[in-house]
Amino acid sequence: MSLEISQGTPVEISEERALTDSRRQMVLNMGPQHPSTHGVLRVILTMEGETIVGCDPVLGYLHRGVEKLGETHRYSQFVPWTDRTDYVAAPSNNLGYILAVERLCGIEAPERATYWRMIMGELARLASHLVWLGTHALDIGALSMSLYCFRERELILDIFETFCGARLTTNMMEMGGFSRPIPDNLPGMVRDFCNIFPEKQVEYESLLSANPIWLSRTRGVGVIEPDAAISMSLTGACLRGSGINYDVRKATPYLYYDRMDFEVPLGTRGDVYDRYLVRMEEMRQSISIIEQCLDQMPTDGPLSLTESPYVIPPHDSVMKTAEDMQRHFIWVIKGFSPPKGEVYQAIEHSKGELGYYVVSDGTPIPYRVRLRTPDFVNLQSLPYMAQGAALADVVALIGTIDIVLGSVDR
Amino acid sequence: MAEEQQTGGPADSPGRRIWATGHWGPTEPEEHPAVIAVRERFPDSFVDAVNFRDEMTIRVDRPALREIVLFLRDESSLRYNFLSDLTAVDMLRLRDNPRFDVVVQLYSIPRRQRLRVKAAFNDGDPVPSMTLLYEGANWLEREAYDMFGIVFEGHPDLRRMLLPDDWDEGHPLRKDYPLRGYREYVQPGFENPAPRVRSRFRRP
Amino acid sequence: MDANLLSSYIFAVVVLNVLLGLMAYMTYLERKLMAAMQDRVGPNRTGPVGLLQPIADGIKLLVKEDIIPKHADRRIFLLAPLLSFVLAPVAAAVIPFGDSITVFGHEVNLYVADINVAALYFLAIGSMGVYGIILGGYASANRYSLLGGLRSAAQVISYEIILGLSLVGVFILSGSLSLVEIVNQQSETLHLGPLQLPNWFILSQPLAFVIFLIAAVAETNRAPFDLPEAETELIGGFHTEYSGFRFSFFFLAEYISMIVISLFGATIFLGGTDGPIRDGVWWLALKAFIFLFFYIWLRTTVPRFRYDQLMGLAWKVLLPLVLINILLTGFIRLWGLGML
Amino acid sequence: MAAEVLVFNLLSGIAIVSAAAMIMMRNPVHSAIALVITFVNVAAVFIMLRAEFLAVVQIIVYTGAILVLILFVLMLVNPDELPDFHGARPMQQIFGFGLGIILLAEIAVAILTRTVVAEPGPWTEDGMAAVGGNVQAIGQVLYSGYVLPIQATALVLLAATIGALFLGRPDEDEEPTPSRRTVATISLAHTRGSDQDEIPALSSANIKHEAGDRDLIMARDADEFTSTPEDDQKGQQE
Repeated sequence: MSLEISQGTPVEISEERALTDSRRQMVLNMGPQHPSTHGVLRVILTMEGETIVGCDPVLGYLHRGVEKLGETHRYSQFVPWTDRTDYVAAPSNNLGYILAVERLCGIEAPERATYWRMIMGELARLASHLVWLGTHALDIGALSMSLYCFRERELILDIFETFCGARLTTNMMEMGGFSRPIPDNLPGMVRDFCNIFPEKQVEYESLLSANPIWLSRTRGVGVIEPDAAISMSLTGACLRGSGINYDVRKATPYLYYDRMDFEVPLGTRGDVYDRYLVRMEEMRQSISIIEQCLDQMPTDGPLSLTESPYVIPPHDSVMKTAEDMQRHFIWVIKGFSPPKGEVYQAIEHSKGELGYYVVSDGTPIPYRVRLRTPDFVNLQSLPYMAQGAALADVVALIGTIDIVLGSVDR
Repeated sequence: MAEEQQTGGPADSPGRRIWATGHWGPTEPEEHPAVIAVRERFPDSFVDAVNFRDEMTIRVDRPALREIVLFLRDESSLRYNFLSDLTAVDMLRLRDNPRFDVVVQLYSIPRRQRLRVKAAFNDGDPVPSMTLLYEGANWLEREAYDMFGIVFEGHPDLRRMLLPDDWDEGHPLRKDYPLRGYREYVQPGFENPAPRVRSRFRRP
Repeated sequence: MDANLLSSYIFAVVVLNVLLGLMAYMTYLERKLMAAMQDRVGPNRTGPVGLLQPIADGIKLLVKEDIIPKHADRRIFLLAPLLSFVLAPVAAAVIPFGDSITVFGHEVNLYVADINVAALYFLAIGSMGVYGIILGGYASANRYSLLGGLRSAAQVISYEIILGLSLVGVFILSGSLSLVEIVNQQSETLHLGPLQLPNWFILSQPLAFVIFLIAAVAETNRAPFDLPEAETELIGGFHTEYSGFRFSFFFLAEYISMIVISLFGATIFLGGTDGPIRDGVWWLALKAFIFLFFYIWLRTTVPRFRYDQLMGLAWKVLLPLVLINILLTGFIRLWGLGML
Repeated sequence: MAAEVLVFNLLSGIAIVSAAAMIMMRNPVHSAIALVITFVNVAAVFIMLRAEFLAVVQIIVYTGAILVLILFVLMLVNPDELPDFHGARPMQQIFGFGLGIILLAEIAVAILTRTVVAEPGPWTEDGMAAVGGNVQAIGQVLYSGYVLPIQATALVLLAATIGALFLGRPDEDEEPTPSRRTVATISLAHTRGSDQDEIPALSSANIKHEAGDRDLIMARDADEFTSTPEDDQKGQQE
C-alpha cells in the first residue's frame, strides 16, 4: 500500500531558491511581546518586502505543564486547572473535563443540571466569541469593536458571577451536577441577556459586515481548502468556514444537544471573512439554544446526584446525617476512585473540538490527563495561510484562528 | 491494562446515558466494522480490541500503525479521515513492558464515528509518523516528542514544541520525571533554593 | 528693524504657542470624543472633567527616561524627532487667520507671511516632514521601525502627489497660489437665482475636496492610513524605540500637523475666515474643528488598510480621479461652462 | 545690504560644506542627509534670488520625493555589505582626480568668460509684476516658448518609467513567489473543482444570504455536507 501525501500541501520553496533569496529576505521576529499575537505567541516570519515567504510559530511561553499537574491532583482538584487553560471560556473547559470524568465513572447529572450546563457552555461560547470579535477587529484596526464587545461580555460575566461567584476562572461545575443552588434571579438574567444581545449583534455587523475596508482586509485572505482543513485537523469555525459540517454538538451530540433545534453555519469560500460570518451566525444559534434550554428545562428537580460515591454529598445532608458527613469526609480527604479505563470526551468548545483524554488506574488521581485543545491544533494552519500573505494579514490570520495562549501552551 | 478494565461503574441513574449515543459504533468488538476490517486485513498486526464506556479501542503492533491508520482513512466503508488527537501515555507504573502507548484518536466526518487506535512500544523504538496521512499530526507529534521523547519516524520537523529548544532536562510527562524538575532553582524571597519535590500528593 | 517684520515675528510666536496649546487639548478632545463614541467616560480624574489630563501627560512624557537603543544610529536617532517637531508648525506660517487688525496703532496682518507660492510652500514643508519618520525608523535599528519608515516613505510620496493634484483645480479657478488671495476670492457671495451661496471652493470642487480629505488623512498618518505606526502590526512603527520627550516630539508633531492641515483645508475649500455673520478667526476654528472631528470619527469607526491596498487606492483610484478633475476644471476655466 | 551678503555667504557655505560631506560620509544614509541639507540651502539661495517658485519646487521634487526614494533604497542596504568607497586603484584615483579638475576648470571658464553679465533679461522685477508674479512668469515661459522641450521631457520621463518597470520586472525563469490563493467556491456543499465565481449551491442546502455576494450554508442535519458528492458516489458503487 502506497503512502500518498495528503492534498493541500502548502507551497514549498526549493532550497536553491531559499539560498539565492536569503539576501533580499528579512527575518522578522513577531512576539512574544507583540500587541496582536494574543498573548505570548511568537512567530518567526521570513519576508520579502512585506510578503511572507516563511512562517514558524514558536510556542511554549505560557507552558505550565497542565497535563503533568493533572497527574498529581485528584480528579476534583483538577477542575480549577481547566479554567486556566482557555480562560476566556472557562465553563466550557470545566464542562469537557467533568463530562470526561463522569463518563469514566459511569454517572450522569440530573436533567436540570444538564440544561444549566448547556446554558453555561453556550454563554461561555458567546463570551469567547465576543472576545474574539473584539480583538480580531482591533487587530485589523477597528478600535471601537473591542469596547462594544467587552460591554456585552460584561453581562455574561455578571451571569457567571451570579451563578458561581467568579467571573473569569469560574470552576463552576462538579461531578454529578452542581453543588450550589441556582439563584432565583438567574433565569431572568439569562433571558434578559438573550433579549438584549441580538440587537447588539446587529450593531456589530453594521460596523463591520458591509464596511469596504473590513471586506478588503478579510475577503480572499487566509483561504483554507476543505481537504487541507480536514488534513490539518482543524475544528470549529476554521473547519466550518471551509464548508465542512463538523460541529461536535451536531455530529456526536453530548448533553442534550440532540434535543435542540439549531443549525450549523458553513462558509463557502474558506477565507477570513467566511470564518467571521460563521462565528457571527454561531452567536445567533447560541442565543437560540439558550432560549430553548430555558423553555425546556424542568423548573424543579435535583441539581446533583445524591447517592453516588463519585459525587460530593450536598451541603444540607452533610449537616444533617452522619452517613453523608462520613461520605463527605472521605470524598474530601481521599477523593474517589473511578474504575480502571480510559475515555476520550470531545465537546464543541467555542474554538473547536475540545477533547479530554483521561486514563484512570483505579486510584483517586488520574493516571494521565490529556487536553486536546482546539486552538493548539488550529494554529497549525497559520504557516499554511501565511504563505504569500502580507505582514498585515498575519495579524488578521492569528485573529481568525482565535487562539488563547493559555490553551495553546497549556 | 485491557484485561483489568471493568466494563462499567455502578449505575446511578436509569435510562439512556447522555454519553452512550453510539458515537463509537457498535459496542461489541466482534460487531464493529473497523475491528472486523482491521483484523481481516492485518491479522498479524492486530492485537485486540477493547470496549470501555462504549469507546472502541483497537490495539495494534507498532510497525504496522501507519498502514493500519492509512487503511482506516482510505477504506471507503470506514473513512476515518480526521485525526482528532495524537498523544502518548507513559505506562511505567501500570506494566513492565513495553513502556509507552501511542494513542491515535480518529474520527470519520462522513460516518460520524470515533475510533481509538493504540500501539505499544518501548523507549527508543521509532514510531511511524502520521504526518504523511494527516498534516495535523505535525504539531501533535512534536508535542509527544517534547513531552515523552518519542521519536516519530518520517516526521519532517521533529523539534521541541512547548519547551525551549535548548531544554536539557528530559521529557517532563514521563512518569519518572519529578513534578518540579530535576534542578534546584532559586526562589526569590527565600534563602534556600526550592527543594526537589516529587509531589505534594502521594499516591496511595 | 522693519515694524512690519517685527509684527510678523510676534505673530509667528503667538501662532506657535496657540498651536502648542491647541495640540495639548487636541489630545484631550480626541480622548473625550473617542470615549463618547465608544460608550465609556474618558479621562476624568485629573482636574475638573479631566481638563488637566494633557498637562499631566506632558509632565509624564518629559520626566520619563530617554532610552537610546544600543545599536541605534545615535546622531540620526536624536535628530529625527526634532526634525519632525520643528517642521510641523512651520507650515502654519502661510495660513491667513483673518484681515489685519490694529494693535497699538500698528496695523498687524493676521498671517505670518503672504508669499505668492504659499500653497506650494505648504506642500513642500509637508513633504519634508516625512524625513523625521523615515530617519527615526532607520536609526532605531529595529525592524519594525524600519518597516514603518519604509511604509511611510512610500505612503507619503504617493499621497503627496494626490494632495498636490487635488489642489490644482482650486489653483486653476483662483488663478493664484497665495492663500490670502484664495480666501479673498471665496469671501464673495454667489447668486444662483434665489439662492445665495458662499463662493467656497468646496461647491465648485467637490470631488477635489473629497480627495483632499482622504489624502490629508493619509498625509498625517492617521487611521485608517496609520500604517507607519500601526500598533497591531508594527507595534509602534517608527517610534517603537522612542521614549520620553523624544517620543512626545513625534506625538506633538503628529497632532500639530493634523491641526495645521485642518486649517489649510478649511482655508482652501471652506472659505477660511469667511462666515455668514461677522467674518473672523472663529469661523476658521469652527471649520478646522469639523475636519478634526472627522479625523477622530474615522479613527473610531474604520479598520486599517493593508499596505498594498493603500498604494492601490492612491495610484489606481485617486490619481485617475484627480487627473479627471483637473481636466474638467481646465475645460471649465477655458470655456466658462456652467456657473463660472 | 551687508546682511543679505552675509546670509548668502552662510547659505552657500553650508551648501558647499554639506555637498562635500555628502561625498565624504561613509554611511550612505548620512550622505543622503547631507544632500538634503545642500538642497535646502540651495532652495534658500533661490529664495534670495526672488525665485520662490523654483525654491519650493526644488524642495518638493528633490528633497520631498527623489531623496526619499533614494533613502528608501539605502535603508535596505546593510552598510557592511557596501564596497569600500575610498579603496580605488592608484590609476583610477589619478584619473578621477584629473577628471574632477577638468570639470571644475570648465565651470571656472564658463563663469569667467560670461558675456551677459549685468545685462538684465526680460524678467526684471517690473516685468515680473506685470504678469502677476514669478509663478505666472514661469508658467507663461514654459507653456509658450518652451512647449516642445516640455513635451519632449515628458516623453523621455515616460520612457524612463516604462524602462524602469521593465527592468524591475521579476525574471520569468525564476520560480514565482507564492502568491495569495485565489478565492474559488470550495465548499462541500458545492460541486468541487470549479474556479467560477458564482456556483449554485446544492438544491438541498439551506442558504442564508449574508452581506454582499456571500452566502452562509445552514446545515440542519448532521449528515449534510460531510463529504463531497464524488466520494458519496464512490461509496455507493462499492
